[in-house]
Amino acid sequence: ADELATYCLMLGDDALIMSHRLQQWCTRLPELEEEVAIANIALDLLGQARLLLARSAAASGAAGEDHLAFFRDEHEFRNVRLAELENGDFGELIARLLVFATWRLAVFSRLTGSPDPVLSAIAAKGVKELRYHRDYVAQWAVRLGDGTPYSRQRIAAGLETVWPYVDELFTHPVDHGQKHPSEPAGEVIAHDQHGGGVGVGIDLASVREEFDEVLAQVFRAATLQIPDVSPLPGVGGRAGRDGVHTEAMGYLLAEMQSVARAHPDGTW
Amino acid sequence: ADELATYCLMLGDDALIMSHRLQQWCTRLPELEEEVAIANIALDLLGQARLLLARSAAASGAAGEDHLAFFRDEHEFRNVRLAELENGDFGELIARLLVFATWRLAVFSRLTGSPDPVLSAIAAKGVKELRYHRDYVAQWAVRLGDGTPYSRQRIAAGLETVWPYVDELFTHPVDHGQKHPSEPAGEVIAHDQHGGGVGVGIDLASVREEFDEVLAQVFRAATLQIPDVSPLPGVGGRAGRDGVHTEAMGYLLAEMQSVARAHPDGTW
Amino acid sequence: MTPAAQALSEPELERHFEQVIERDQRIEPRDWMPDAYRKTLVRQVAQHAHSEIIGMQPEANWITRAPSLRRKAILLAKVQDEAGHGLYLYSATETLGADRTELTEKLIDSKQKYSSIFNYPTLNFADVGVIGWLVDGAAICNQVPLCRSSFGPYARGMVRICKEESFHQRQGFELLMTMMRGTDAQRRMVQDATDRWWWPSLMMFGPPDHDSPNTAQSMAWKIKRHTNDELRQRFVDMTVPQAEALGVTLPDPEISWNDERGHYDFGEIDWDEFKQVISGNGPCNAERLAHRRAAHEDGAWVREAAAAYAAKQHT
Amino acid sequence: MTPAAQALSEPELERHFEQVIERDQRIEPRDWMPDAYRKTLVRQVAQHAHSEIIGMQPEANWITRAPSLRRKAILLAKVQDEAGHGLYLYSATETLGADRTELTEKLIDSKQKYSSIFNYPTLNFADVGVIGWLVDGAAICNQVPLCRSSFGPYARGMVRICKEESFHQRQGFELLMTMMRGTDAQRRMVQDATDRWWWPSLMMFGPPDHDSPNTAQSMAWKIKRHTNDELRQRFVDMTVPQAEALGVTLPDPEISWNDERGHYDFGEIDWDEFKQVISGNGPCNAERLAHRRAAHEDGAWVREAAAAYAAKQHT
Repeated sequence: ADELATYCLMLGDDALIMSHRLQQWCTRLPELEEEVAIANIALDLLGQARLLLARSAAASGAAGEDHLAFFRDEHEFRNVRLAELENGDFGELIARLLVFATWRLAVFSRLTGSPDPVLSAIAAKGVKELRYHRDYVAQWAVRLGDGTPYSRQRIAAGLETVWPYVDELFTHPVDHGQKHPSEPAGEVIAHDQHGGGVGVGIDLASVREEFDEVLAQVFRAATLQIPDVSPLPGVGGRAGRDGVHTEAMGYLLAEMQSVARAHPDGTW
Repeated sequence: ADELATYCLMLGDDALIMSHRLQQWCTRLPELEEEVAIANIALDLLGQARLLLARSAAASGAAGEDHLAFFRDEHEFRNVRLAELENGDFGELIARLLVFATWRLAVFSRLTGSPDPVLSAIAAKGVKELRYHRDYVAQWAVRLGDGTPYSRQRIAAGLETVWPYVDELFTHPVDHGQKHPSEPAGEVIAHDQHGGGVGVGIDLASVREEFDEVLAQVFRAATLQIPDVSPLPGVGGRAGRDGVHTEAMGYLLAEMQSVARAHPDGTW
Repeated sequence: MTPAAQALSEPELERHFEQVIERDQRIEPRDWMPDAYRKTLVRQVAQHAHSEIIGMQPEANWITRAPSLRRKAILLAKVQDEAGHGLYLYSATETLGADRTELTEKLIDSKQKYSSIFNYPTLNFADVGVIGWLVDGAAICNQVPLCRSSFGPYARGMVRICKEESFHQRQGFELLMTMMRGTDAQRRMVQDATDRWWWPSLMMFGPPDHDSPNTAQSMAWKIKRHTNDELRQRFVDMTVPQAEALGVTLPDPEISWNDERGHYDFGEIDWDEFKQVISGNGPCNAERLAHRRAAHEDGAWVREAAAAYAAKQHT
Repeated sequence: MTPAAQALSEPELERHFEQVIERDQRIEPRDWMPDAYRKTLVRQVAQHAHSEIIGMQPEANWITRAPSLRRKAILLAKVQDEAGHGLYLYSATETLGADRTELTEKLIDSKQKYSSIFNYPTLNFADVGVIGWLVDGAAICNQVPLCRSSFGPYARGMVRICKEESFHQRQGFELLMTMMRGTDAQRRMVQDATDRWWWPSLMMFGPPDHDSPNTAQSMAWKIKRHTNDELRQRFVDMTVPQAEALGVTLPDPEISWNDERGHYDFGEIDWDEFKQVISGNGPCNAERLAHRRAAHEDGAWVREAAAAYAAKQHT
């Protein structure tokens, strides 16, 4: 149950925080079609976040989705740092969302086979949404990469900004069920390092190959290169999955939680 | 006591919120000399805010300065909207601070004669600080106005941004001791519309003339014009002094109050 | 213009147009129509489209801070709907020969207007509910009759839009109901928001009839079906009981039922404020336009890239 | 170069320089000095200046969110002091013929370094206290001996800077003491911050002596007075009892008093991490430089305006 709670929290927080960054794009996009599409992606991710946080709360006995979203402190959030980065321009948006949706679709596709029926159902619903997200951003990546010299420069700069955060997508929390790199990959985790129960998630490292292949295809169509930048280290080996975030996260949470915390007894 | 509390709250909130905007400039200024000077002005205003909020709390029986700063909601803040505007570029910074310091120096000069000995002492200390602030920004206004064509454009744009907020500086809260325009100006208010006690502040409208004269001098030296823009109305006649702010204020407070509110029982 | 239409003389065309209007039938884009009708309609529909787009701003202001995930989703979906309405309405103008980009430029150059209501700030989360209740409520009063607009695409658009607006209005009211059952601070928020939005909502219906010179022609063309004051009265009559049900006080001591008229009386609107706001001097006019302008300008390179890419695909 | 100096031959000048060093007297800017000494010194002082300026960022990150007005004022004053130190140190480099603008450009082009410690993020308000306690503590260990640097302006600057750093260190410790007396959540914050900053603080003293090739020459010139490992040990010996007084656990199970050595033993530092961070791959290197670069570039027009205005005044 502990493993399930943490697993759902990770994936739920990714969606919640990424959705927040997309929400901040509302009313700022280049075209109305993009307003509709980005709001739609933000809504889908918010919906995934709600289901996953609720599942996590049920598994851990915590209060519900709103308690998790609005009354946890920064170090309790388990999202990858990619999700929390401050927004840049439209090139950065597309670059980040391309990475995020490609990775998440690969993860969700496999999670449809999770032994936890709730998680598996959430994944099945999410796959349809994420496939649309990925295709939408891949099309934009191609348009920008193969559009004008300036747009090419912007999408390349965006990729350079987000690429240091890519490796973290394939890691687990240091303290929770991290798999040793030498173990066979790609299967639903069938062990729990805490010794209780059957594994519910997949080893995130197992989707790296699929991720690389899909992106290679998109990059080819977009005439773009994988950026030559180093992965961003954590602090003492700990990063987003361990609750060690970037300096952007505190400001994000201060904004997101401000009304809920000003009225802790409020009903909405 | 009610009048004194409100009066000190107004002037204290102005300083607190303006200081916050200056704090956000830290590490972002064009030269180290400006880092030192702007931090210094932010510190002076923060010091004024602390004294004034403490005086307000003492007069109203409220908890102290930190309670007022961190646990009031937006509609309880009495600062003018000029103070809370989102930061722009260095031209906007200088324009805003020029208006703010010139106005506040004029107000504080007269408040040295307040019958409240604490307020009068706060004013006497503040006058020295504000004179430095005003002279510092006036020099920059002249450098920018009479510097390069671009800097002239930036300071002019900054003035255009802040000018709609100028009229509000000379008003009182709608519900508290507002003076009718036809009454003689310039004296320490010797009446309290609530009927209790002797007035402690000055009629803010009374410093308009001095404000206009000082700025006319600076504008002449800077070869700049007073912007031709309309004053920004409030909502139904209510503005910052009445707790009716701009959309920027909520974000400012969410950030400023986030740590204090996450730890309401904390000691710092 | 269809070949059949080309065969007719201008007076014949005009008579045909007037007959269609008279019989409460629809004018369709390819039909002949008087230039003035076309122009008025483009302006009307464009203003409506602009209002949807500018109207996203005050509400989007609270998406990231919504205090529950359910309310966040509702608000985000609502703002998305508004973008959808804008898109739909700009398309309707395009059937009349207008161009979306040109209209957007007219908006950001202050050459075309949008609803005055969006020039007020949203200052607490209850504003989201009050906008749903009062602003969408007023919009519905204005728009339901337009489902019978003589111009087909606009009339059909209004059917869809009104349906969604009613949904938004109910959601807003439901938020306020929930907040009124909450803490004292929440009730205070609702009252505060009501105090700020009530009068501006009444102004949404436009100037009083004696000061609304274009109303007669628009009504004759059936692109407007009731006068401003009629619609305003309808809104007040609908809203006063809702305020009572909610437990908030409308900020107008003169509101009282008039048995003789069969309507609620209400106080005098501050028309000076209205004129200031529609002439650009409301509390948020500059901010709303600057925001829209920045989004449009920041997005220029993206639109250019899309165009360049599309051009490459066709060669 | 003074006329007297000009009269001397190079070997004579060199002997004079060495005698000054040997007698623990000061080299002053106008004195003759070997090129390598000058270059090494410019690099050393510039790195220190850069560290003060970059070091403002992690702390400034919490000014607007400080949870009491007193702490806000203390933090703001501290960050201001760092700007003052930077200014002072850049002036010292200018006495050696360097140029502040050029040095700033070397910084933002990654051609000169700054202390590795500032490439870690500040993640909760206790970080402010821990930076005062550990980072300023380590800086003081490093800098107190430099008050006896052979180069006069730097030595004198160090006296003033060390005084202010000690003040900051005490303030940081006092904040942590206060927080440890507060709520469980506050104590957790202090422990969390300690866990994150402890090892990076030890790295502030630079590579181990066997891997520090320039140390010997710098010590001979008396612009460095102790080896990295000596200073690191001094810091550990000073800090372990402070951690006990505070009630936090240092994240190193190997820390224990060694009676024989008369020092605390401690665990092995992760030198790979250190090398990564100094070669640009720490958690915040890119961010810190991008921030500094943006401030510098955004300010270009302001500096140009000031120069243009000054030029007008002289004509």
